[in-house]
Amino acid sequence: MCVDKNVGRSSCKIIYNNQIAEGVYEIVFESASISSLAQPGQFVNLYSSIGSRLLPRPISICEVNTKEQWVKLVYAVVGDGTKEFSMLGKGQTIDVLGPVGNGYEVEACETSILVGGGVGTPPLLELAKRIEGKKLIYLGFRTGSYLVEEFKKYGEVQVATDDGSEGHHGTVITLMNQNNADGQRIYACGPKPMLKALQQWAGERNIRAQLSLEERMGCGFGACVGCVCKIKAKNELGYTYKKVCKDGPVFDAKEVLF
Amino acid sequence: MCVDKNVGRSSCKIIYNNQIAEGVYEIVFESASISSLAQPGQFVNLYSSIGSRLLPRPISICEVNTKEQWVKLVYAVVGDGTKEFSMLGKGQTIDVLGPVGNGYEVEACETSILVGGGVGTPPLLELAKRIEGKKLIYLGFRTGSYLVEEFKKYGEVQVATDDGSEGHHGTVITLMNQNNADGQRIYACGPKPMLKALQQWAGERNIRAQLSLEERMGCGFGACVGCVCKIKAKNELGYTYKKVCKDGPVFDAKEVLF
Amino acid sequence: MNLSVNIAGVELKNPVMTASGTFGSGKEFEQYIDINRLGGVIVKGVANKEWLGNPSPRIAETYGGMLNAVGLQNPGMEVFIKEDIPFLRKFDTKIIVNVVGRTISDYCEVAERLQNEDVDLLELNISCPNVKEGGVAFGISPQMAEKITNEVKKYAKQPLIVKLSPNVTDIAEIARAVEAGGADAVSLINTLIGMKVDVHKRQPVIANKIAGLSGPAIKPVAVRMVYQVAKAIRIPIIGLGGIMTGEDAIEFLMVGASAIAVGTANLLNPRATMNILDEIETFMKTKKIRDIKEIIGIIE
Amino acid sequence: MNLSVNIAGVELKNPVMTASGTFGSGKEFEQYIDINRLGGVIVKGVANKEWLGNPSPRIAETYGGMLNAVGLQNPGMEVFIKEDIPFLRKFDTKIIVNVVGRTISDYCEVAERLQNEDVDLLELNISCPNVKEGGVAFGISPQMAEKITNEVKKYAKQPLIVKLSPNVTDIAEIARAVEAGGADAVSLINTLIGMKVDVHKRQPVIANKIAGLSGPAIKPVAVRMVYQVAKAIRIPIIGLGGIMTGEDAIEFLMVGASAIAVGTANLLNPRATMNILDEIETFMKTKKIRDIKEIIGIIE
Ligand SMILES: Cc1cc2nc3c(=O)[nH]c(=O)nc-3n(C[C@H](O)[C@H](O)[C@H](O)COP(=O)(O)OP(=O)(O)OC[C@H]3O[C@@H](n4cnc5c(N)ncnc54)[C@H](O)[C@@H]3O)c2cc1C
Ligand SMILES: Cc1cc2nc3c(=O)[nH]c(=O)nc-3n(C[C@H](O)[C@H](O)[C@H](O)COP(=O)(O)OP(=O)(O)OC[C@H]3O[C@@H](n4cnc5c(N)ncnc54)[C@H](O)[C@@H]3O)c2cc1C
Ligand SMILES: Cc1cc2nc3c(=O)[nH]c(=O)nc-3n(C[C@H](O)[C@H](O)[C@H](O)COP(=O)(O)O)c2cc1C
Ligand SMILES: Cc1cc2nc3c(=O)[nH]c(=O)nc-3n(C[C@H](O)[C@H](O)[C@H](O)COP(=O)(O)O)c2cc1C
Ligand code: FES
Ligand code: FES
Repeated sequence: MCVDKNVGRSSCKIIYNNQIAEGVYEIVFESASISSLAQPGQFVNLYSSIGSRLLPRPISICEVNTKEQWVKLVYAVVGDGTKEFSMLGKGQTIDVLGPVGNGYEVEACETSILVGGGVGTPPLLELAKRIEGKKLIYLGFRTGSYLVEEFKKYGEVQVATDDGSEGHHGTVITLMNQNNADGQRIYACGPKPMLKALQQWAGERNIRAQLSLEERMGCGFGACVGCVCKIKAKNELGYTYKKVCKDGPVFDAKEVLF
Repeated sequence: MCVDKNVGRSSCKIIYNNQIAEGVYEIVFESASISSLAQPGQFVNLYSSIGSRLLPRPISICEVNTKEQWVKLVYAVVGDGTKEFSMLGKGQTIDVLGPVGNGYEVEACETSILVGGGVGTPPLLELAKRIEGKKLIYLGFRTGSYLVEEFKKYGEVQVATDDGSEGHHGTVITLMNQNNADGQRIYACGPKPMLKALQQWAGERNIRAQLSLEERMGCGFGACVGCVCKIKAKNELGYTYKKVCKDGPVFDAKEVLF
Repeated sequence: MNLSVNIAGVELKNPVMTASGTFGSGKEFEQYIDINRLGGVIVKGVANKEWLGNPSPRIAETYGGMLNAVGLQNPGMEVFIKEDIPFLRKFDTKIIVNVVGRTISDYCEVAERLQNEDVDLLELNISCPNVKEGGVAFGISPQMAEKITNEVKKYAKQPLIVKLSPNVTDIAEIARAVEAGGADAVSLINTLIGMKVDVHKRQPVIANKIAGLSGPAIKPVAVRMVYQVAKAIRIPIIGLGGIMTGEDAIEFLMVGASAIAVGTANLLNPRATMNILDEIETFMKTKKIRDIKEIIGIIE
Repeated sequence: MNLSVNIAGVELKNPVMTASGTFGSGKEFEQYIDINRLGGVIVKGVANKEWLGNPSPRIAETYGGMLNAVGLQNPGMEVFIKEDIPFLRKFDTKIIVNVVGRTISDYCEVAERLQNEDVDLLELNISCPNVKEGGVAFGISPQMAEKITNEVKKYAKQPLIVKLSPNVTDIAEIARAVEAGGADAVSLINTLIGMKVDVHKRQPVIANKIAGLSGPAIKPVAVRMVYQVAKAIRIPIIGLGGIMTGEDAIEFLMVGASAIAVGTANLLNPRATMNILDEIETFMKTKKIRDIKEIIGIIE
């Protein structure tokens, strides 16, 4: 079955919700519409069921299965909202809206480089599945790792950790340099410092890079103009504000002003 | 085990929470302190777990078991808070504070008359257990009935319903008149019109009556002076405001100004 | 069942509108709701020229509410006229343009430019707490509020609603002033001014430091102000502030609002307005209210 | 770790106090908490004579907050002096008396009567929205606020805190006025004015119609006002409004409050102040803050 319409905020049944690393959870829920509409790099809004916490928690889509109609997300517990989600279990429901956002533009090329940092790695999984050609996958973590085995199905995976607990001791960027990583397209998601470094890295090599940004959101579907980032523009200021939730979260690295 | 201190707001484990009549639930939870301290006519505060609903829901204590350390309440679903409670199940927890309030003064006499209306009947159960002597128990409901079998263990029970679906068709007061109810003490809890009628009934017969009142509460333990009722006083106005949660909920019928 | 209401000569099919800044010009909602069902759409603030808005972060969550300091980012009236009016005109609903400016003449320029455009009502926003220029100052002084209303009226062809700030000592006084200035209706409330600090980072959560508080947390303040204003003026009132449900909407009608607007709730659930409409209809059915006007202002 | 702070020459062992009207004089809390741990107890409003208060219902729940219209019911200063001061003096904490009145001379009478009583500070309540007489009017006009402060100062032996109303256009202006009038400190905020309607019964939920809104819903407004007042005056500030957790308390300290008061949270959990104290201590430990004064007013 294929659903061609984003059905808005609705209650989805949880298939499972497990811890996969210290403070990191993988949640899988049923959704015909999201699983059939989702594009890599898009996200969903999760909502708290506690009346005092109103705003959406945007979480990137990690993987979907259109046939079995499920959606997988991976999220870190960083505050009250994600903590609440982590306590949900199989059979319970969660309010979800999506898919939202402008995902990665998947371009065919010989070698694609995928770079993820921390909870920025999950959205690259569905992407890795869908890109054709050779894929060099660089995953960075503070400590430990997750999803690495899944990624290995789709490409050559290299891991870097800040504390050296796994793979290369250092950042993904130093690892990429060390490996003389080379390709025609870069797809990245992760913390701002990583994206900034990648912007430079790609710029120096003149490789097209697509970066997925984060910002605090009011609505998560383009209505409030609350989630803006600076995008280069030909005006006096040299930039304009674009919505991360609607114009992004994925932007061309050349456009982004950090 | 006997606990001699009200432990404040704390999380209590639910033993069961079942519907016993249309929109009326019986909840039993574990509490060493409440079960050992409770006096008939006292109540507990139940709290919502939804952050947007802050205030306590005062619910009278229906029955306690000191040995097995449980507390039973009976409540009607009338709004969002009680609806939320009705959805809780065995093994889940609920925040409770109590026992609070000034319950019935249990006085030995030949015949006591207990009069309950709707969700005002439950608190009379623990009372019926503890009063010595003959007990005439009058229970009024809008339609149907509940707890009647329990009450029968402790006295002679008569039921009245507004719609005649059970027992006498009419109010408990008309039923009492019809029966020429007679006794030395009256204990009552129920809707305001019933209490008002009883105040007159008892006054005419010069029988001491204790009435349990209701009022919206801010704290439920005497701190906010939010839950006052008018109590006769020897001042220019003829009344003063007393706290239902602390000075009551049980007042002598002679004192109450409706 | 009659749900229609009249605001300054404009007939709305029902009293449910969308609050400025929380619905864009409706494009983001088209896939979620039937815009035809709305009494009216109050679009986001429109200035004479493009406004960039405030830096990020612009949004914070608070207990039962949210803070925003968008700062009225908008592409200016020409883009609005070219893109948004034609979009909205596809639907059978009223178009209300929220007008923003830095100076009185900015506001007048927008009103003048819209004279021959297909717009049903103007809403003068003199109450945005998130921009340093003009806006706020006009909303907190009765003299200024009266003056700007009076000036803009000279250029406005459509009836003029003035949107009031709740950040004042006496909102009834401001309402009387804009009524005296010629306003055809008032809307209230705009956001309360609030602030939130990230105690870990030791800095305000919002780049602009102070921001506008909206959402269900502020509803009691909004209801009280609508009540007070309804007692003070004779022009119609559009009530808003924290409306999440049909019963919330009815509260505003009962204290004297002729119509209501749904703000933050749109952001939390794009179908909020439809749910609210359904709930109002159910309420009327259950209570056997044949005409919504029966309950407007019934609270003494 | 040093948690002590100084308010107008009075050393509090820590910055956590109880807000007036939400703690009585502490008797209801004795069984739940160790009153000795509190920096201070701000008692419920005390008038020269007994006040009956408002009719019932006085309380309503709102989204993330509550409305109250208690109307300052209190047995008058003589009862207070006889019963409450001796009770509170058993504990090692500061006693702050919230003074209420209908006329300036009412307030002065209470201040004068307390001159030789064992009380540490007075808090002048010129901001209660629930009584028609006096109170409110003094709190919303800078001239009146300065005048009453000045008059009461003549009779007060203890340092004088003035409690400000948030229902004003410019709270910094009122704060400057009471500073000029001789206030030794200010406390803010009192409740916002709100209202709630029972749409089924078609009447206000609260008998008094309008009431004071408190609780976590109003915290962003309170934080913003403390921030603004901290920039405007030099006397110390006691911050309050919606404090539920230690982090909430720290927000107020960071924007410039020297101490804080816990209000509605006491009603929802009598142990709230103890939890807040624990959380402040944990925060300081985690962040290696040795003296609480290090973080007071660190937000620019
Ligand atoms: C497009 C997008 C995709 C995202 N995808 C993922 C994902 O796949 N997995 C994942 O774990 N996280 C993801 N995030 C981040 C996630 O949204 C936040 O961690 C979450 O909202 C925090 O909610 P909370 O209630 O737990 O924390 P809060 O208590 O609200 O805040 C805790 C901390 O999280 C930060 N935070 C809060 N909201 C946001 C936000 N909207 N964006 C960025 N940081 C925020 C705050 O700065 C704060 O320090 C994504 C964010 C965006 C914008
Ligand atoms: C001392 C005392 C003992 C009580 N014992 C019982 C009991 O044993 N069983 C039982 O079912 N109910 C009892 N009640 C009433 C019960 O507290 C309310 O029904 C409950 O708080 C409603 O909560 P809600 O969120 O479901 O309703 P809300 O949505 O808050 O309100 C729904 C309706 O309930 C009424 N209501 C709300 N709060 C109160 C209150 N504090 N007192 C009276 N009416 C209120 C309102 O008028 C409103 O119309 C008692 C009340 C008091 C004061
Ligand atoms: C994100 C956001 C943007 C807003 N932008 C505007 C605006 O452009 N013009 C305006 O008059 N009000 C604006 N407002 C205020 C709302 O229209 C409304 O007055 C306020 O939010 C209270 O209603 P609510 O609680 O239902 O949101 C904005 C509010 C929010 C939350
Ligand atoms: C039930 C109640 C009674 C109050 N009585 C008083 C009072 O007597 N004097 C006073 O100055 N403030 C009074 N207040 C206001 C509080 O002291 C406090 O300023 C306000 O509630 C905001 O803080 P909070 O949100 O922490 O409650 C009262 C508040 C409540 C909720
Ligand atoms: S979060 Fe509202 S526009 Fe992006
Ligand atoms: S409810 Fe607070 S004193 Fe009774």
